[in-house]
Amino acid sequence: MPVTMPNLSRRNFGRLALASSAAALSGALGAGYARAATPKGEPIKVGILHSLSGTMAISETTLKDVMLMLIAEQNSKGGLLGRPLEAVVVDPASNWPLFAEKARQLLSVDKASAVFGCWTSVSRKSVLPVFEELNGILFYPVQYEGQECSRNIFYTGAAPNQQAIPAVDYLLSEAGGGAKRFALVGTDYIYPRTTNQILVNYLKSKGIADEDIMVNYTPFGQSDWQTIVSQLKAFGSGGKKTAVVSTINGDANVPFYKELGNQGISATDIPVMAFSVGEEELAGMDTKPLVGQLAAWNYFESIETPANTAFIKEWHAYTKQPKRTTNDPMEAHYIGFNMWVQAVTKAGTTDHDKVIDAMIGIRQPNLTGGIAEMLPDHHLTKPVFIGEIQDDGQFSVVWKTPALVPGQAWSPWVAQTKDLIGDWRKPIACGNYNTVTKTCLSRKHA
Amino acid sequence: MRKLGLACLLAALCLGGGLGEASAQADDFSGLAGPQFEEMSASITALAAHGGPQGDAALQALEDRHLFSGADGALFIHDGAVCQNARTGEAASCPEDLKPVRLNNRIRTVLAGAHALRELSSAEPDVRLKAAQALYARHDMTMLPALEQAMSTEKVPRVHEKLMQAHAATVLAQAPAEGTQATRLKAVGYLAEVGGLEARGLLANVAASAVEAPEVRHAAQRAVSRIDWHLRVWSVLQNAFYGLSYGSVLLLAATGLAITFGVMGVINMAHGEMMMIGAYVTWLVQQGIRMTVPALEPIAILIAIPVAFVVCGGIGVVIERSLIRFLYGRPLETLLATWGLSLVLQQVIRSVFGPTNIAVQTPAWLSGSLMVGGLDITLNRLAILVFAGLVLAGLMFVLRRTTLGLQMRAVTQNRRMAALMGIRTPKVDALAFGLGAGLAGLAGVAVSQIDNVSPNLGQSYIIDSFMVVVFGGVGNLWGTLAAAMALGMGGKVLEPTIGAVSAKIAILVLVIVYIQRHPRGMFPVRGRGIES
Amino acid sequence: MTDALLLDVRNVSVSFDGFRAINALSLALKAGEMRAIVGPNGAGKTTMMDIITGKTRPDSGTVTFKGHDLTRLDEPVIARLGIGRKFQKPTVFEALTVTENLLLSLKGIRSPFSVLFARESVQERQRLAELLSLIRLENMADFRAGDMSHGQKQWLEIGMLMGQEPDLLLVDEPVAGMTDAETMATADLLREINKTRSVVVVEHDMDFVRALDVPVTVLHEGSVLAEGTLDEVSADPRVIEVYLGR
Amino acid sequence: MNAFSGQSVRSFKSVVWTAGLVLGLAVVLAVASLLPENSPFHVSAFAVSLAGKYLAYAMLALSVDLVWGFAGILTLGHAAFFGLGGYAMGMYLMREIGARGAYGDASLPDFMVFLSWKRLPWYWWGTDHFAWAMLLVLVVPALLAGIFGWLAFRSRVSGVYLSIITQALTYALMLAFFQNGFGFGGNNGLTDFKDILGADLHRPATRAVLLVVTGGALAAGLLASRFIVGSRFGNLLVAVRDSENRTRFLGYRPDQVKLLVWVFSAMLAAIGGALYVIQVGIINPGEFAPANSIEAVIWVAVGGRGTLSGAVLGAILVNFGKTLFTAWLPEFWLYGLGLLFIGTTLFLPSGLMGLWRPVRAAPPEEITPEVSAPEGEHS
Repeated sequence: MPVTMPNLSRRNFGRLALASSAAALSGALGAGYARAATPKGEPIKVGILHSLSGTMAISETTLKDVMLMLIAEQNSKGGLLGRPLEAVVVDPASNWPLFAEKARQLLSVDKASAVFGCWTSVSRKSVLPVFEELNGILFYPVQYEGQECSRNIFYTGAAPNQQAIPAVDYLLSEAGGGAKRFALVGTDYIYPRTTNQILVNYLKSKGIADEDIMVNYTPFGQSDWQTIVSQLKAFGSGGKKTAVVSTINGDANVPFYKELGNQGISATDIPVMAFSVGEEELAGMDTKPLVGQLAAWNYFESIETPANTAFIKEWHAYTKQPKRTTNDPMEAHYIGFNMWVQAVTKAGTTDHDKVIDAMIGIRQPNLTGGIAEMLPDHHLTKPVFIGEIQDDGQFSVVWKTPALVPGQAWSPWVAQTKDLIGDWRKPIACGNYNTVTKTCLSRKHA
Repeated sequence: MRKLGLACLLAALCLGGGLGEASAQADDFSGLAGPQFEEMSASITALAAHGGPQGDAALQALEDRHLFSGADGALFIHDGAVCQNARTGEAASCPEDLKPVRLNNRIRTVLAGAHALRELSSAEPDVRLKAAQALYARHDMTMLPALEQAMSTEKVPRVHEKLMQAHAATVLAQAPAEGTQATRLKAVGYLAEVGGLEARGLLANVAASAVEAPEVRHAAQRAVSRIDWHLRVWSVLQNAFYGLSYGSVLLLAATGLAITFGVMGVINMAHGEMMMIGAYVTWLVQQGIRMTVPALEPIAILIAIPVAFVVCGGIGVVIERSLIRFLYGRPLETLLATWGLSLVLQQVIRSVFGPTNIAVQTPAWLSGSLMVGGLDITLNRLAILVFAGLVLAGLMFVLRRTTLGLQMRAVTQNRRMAALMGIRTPKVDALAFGLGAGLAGLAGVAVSQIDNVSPNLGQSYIIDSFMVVVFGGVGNLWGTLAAAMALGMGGKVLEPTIGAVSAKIAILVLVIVYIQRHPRGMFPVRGRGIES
Repeated sequence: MTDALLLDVRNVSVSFDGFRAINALSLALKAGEMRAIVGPNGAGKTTMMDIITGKTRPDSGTVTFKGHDLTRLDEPVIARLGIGRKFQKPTVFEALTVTENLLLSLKGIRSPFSVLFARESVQERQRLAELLSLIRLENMADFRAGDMSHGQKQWLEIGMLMGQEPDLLLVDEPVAGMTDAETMATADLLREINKTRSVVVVEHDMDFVRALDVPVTVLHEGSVLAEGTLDEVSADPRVIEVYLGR
Repeated sequence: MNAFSGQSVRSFKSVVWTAGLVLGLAVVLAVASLLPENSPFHVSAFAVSLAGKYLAYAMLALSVDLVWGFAGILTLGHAAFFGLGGYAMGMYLMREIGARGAYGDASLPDFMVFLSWKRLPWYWWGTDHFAWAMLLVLVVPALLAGIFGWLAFRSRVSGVYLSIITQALTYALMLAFFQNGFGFGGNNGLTDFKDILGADLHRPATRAVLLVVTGGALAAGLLASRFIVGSRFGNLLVAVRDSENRTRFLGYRPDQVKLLVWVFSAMLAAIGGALYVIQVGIINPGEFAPANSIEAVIWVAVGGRGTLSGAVLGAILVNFGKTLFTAWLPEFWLYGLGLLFIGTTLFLPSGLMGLWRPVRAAPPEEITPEVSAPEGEHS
């Protein structure tokens, strides 16, 4: 991408006058600008907050690229409000405090009209206070644990009820093999913890007994799965059909599946339903032993719709890599970006408050069919697909929800939050509104 | 909102498989063409039962994913070049718009069953044995008649044995009916002998079921407790194996350090990156071979071993000549410099191969596992265990029996004297460091078979390997071996009880404390010699 | 008090990995005495010093100094009891100036905290002056010790020993690598020191030992071979055998 | 004649200047940040938080220099103390949120509610009192450092061995804090702080004050360190570094000497960590990552080890560079950092400070593993 130093405005010179502080600032201003400008006028800045180095670069680099593509495309369509869009790319380097710092930079120094970014929950948690303080707009494209509803964040990924619950429904169903025992295996961080908490309650409500539910957590980057896999094997030989629900974080998956394969556990014996394994991860695995293993997403590259085919074609053209995969978070960004464009057009301004209000109710077609709608709790309506891994590293869809599933910020399956909803429309205008006591928790004390 | 969720979930339960309508003509085959998984499984069972040779061919093709469906339910077997009509078997020209017939796990299961049934009537005893084994694991009611039929005709004792077991399992898997007591009791006896997790599962169900006749139930309970005892014994051995294999990975990762750090006193923080490069080399070799001589693909991994050693060794020499040699006698500076180097190497790999994981293939002969009694020994782990042993032995040989080894030890003991005796110390240093790096490369090859290969690979091993070397006692290969195995075993013994993370922490703390009591590790090189 | 034993080493033995470095060694030293210890390499001279200064624990035997059993104590305590040791290779704090080196050696403050808040007293100043003149380095007071010549370092180290005000000095090959002039000067210096303190000198250089003109103990294979004046011992056939026999 | 004539005091003049400069800078920035937006001298909140971060890091660097530059202990685990200090502060800030969390639970921090914990674990007791939390900031790291150091120095673990176990220490801490069961929010750590001592953390005034406090703390740290290394104790420290045995035969206890400075340095790092967390707004196990500790060492190396001012200088420069690069040429940041490590060790052994003034006590030749083992340099 073309990198140009920012042009110093009068105010910046003033800052420069201030010896050392100016140093820090001009540094901060040295944000990389990827210009794709054709339309005239003061450019509208779009922040891209994805790690380009460090451990998360694996997943996030792609999202940066897709954003650049979408922005370039929008500019070629004449920009927004007749003004060019300008991407401001920064690298939080997989360092959570750095996420907060860069977010502050994007909002207060670059005055970004919207920011697209974050992958891990912790990075989102780390920038959330910044976005609320500076009243920015963040589009968060990854499936996550829910239990959050900020006015300044739009959650374009799946909430647990848009991925985890339908996935388990499938496993319980006849088609899915009618599992009676469940092993919930995950990496020890917030997303698996919450998801499993929700799933355990949900499974119990489906009449699964405690002794038929096994929960296990492993550290990040766990590479020696021998013991755990053998435990799963033993657990699965209880005479009841057993399924594994995996919230294992990206990197640890390869050794996990390898161990499964080697210990002779095939998808037909004990199917593994993964929530964090997408096309991108499969690209890094030898998928032969994985054939038949499952994943639940709201998007699969293999789904054949005109929109999706076109998107993939454009992606390959833009990256000049005819094999480069697409995945669920990319679609989330696609939807989020187009919704934002609509909202800005509708509001006729990039003013954050106006845009935030305009966002609710915006409708944008999914790449995989159906219409995504921005709900009052800043989550989307999404279709849910179950895919089986094929030996060509793609998923083949074996099941989908008949209707679109509306995202729930707060899970009804967690005691503390079953009465909470998010609704940013007036008069409620609250992220954690208790429908029973009719009070807004955050406002009650603030 | 909640309502909607409920609705979709109800729908989920009633609705199976994709959308679309069944195909026009209705025969045993038509199910395969349609997208409805129910119909598909129906026709599979039908074809398996009375599909004739064409049916078998079709099913086989389906398993091999060579079966394609065309417009209006036409079916084709398209195997590379040749293309034939699945129904008739006569050669045909495949139309353009062929779609591979999709499978899902349920279909695969049914298919496997059908396959087993087909093979029951094979002429090959071994094939029949495999089939019986499969049916034993499936214990599916519908197979019962076929099983009994096979049992009556089977001549080969071992196959017959297996069939009996399969029959027993199948019987027990069903709810008890009137007058089946005797058979069930016999079945319990059978499974008790077979043992293993599978049998235990079935027996446990029997033992727990209320409708079961008392004596059957008690027999089952006794059987379960006996099997449990066996399993416990085996699980101890199993853990021991896990410990060994984990230890062997640590050992491989550490031997290189044992040279650079232990013998040369150079702290090479880029050691992990050398492993990483080794893994990438493995991948490159595999890709190269796939493109040039696909025939050799299965042994690509073996070819990768020397290549990785040479490449990493070479890089090692370059590093030593261009960086390390300026820092001798300043281990802590070396530490910083090599750490910087590791950052650069990572970023280089990231820029060249991209930040994402790459898929290193595991050859067929390295995947899967072999059962030794109740022991489940995974082949790749076994291979690594052996490999580690060979590497260590080789290293011992080099150090003890070759001039390089002799010179290395001479240089480390008294550099000046060695130089005076005409040993070209710079050359020795370079070679020694190269050797260390090369060993890291070998470790990389091994690791590529069990772990994911990304630019971050090295990071996850560096601390562990240093722990091993220090814990074992610097400059002592036997110490390294002992330490690696001790840490591996320790980790694996603790893991089942306190969990993976706590186990790792516990090990670290133990090592820290141990080092502080015995600052020179388990096998210190003692005496006045090294002091003065 | 004079002929009371200051240091009493009783059949001490120690071995490293089977090699017996010291074998039933006994050595007695009266207060105010100076003793020279000679012996071929590997005779156990240095190891003996290690044992006395608490660096090495003997496998058996006792070492008593002013009534304390040294085998139970470690280096700092023994040093504080009044045993100073000079290494073969001059070891001074190269990064510090001569004065700083001496100041650290001065008897007295030792615990880290009191060192932290210690301020230089008048007495200390006087002692420093004395020491500087004793070791003839007045004009180099502010030199970094690292920048000085080998001989000067040797002397500085001796000065530091004096700073400790020990009752017993263990001096390991003080004249190694010195010019003849320096050697003789050093001999004078040691005799000077011996007026107030007991001294044990380990040395190869026979001229130096003769110059010292003190009783000599010959060590061989970790135990005492002979004792007496230099002339006596050098007449001893076993000694001759040991020295000339190789 | 003054006993610490020679280089000692003269070479530490710069420290006083640095201290003054740091404090001055902090004050100027703080004031400037309070000016109206349109004023040419206005400084954005972003710059203030950046400055705050740099200064906190500088404190970490200072603590590393104290042990590495003067006691010769190359610590690869100082982030452990930095992080612990941070967590202690984080606990307090977490409690300050009170019922304003997403679940509106007054007694439990959000992440505990969410793991459906019923009551506060004992180690969280009293953390709602600022004073107690501050005590923890100092005591916990000091305790850890004390125990660790006591064991290590007493059994004469030195050189590379020490470096490696310090690294293991921080690594173990990282793993421990990653666990959600551990009671510190797991991977997410502690975040979404609202205010400190009732002052809203998001108000510019609060930020300004915090920056000044940080500057002050750093200045104080510098002066305290200068007092230590400039005193006779400083000489003793150098003596221990260069010839531990000699000091022992002089009747000193090197282990105690090291321990004293080690613990002090740990506390310094902890304070840095505490100030860091307030201004950065999040603390999580990532702070314990071994890489961070090693990076801190390179800051010192770049600035010039054994100079105190150099540590501060290095920390600020390197992190400023990081800010620039990660925003400007993200892909090249790691190259930059890596080459910095190599270049410094090869061509700039005494750091930037070495460029214009001979540093007191050129970095000593560390002894190789064999000899750095206990009862080390013996003649």
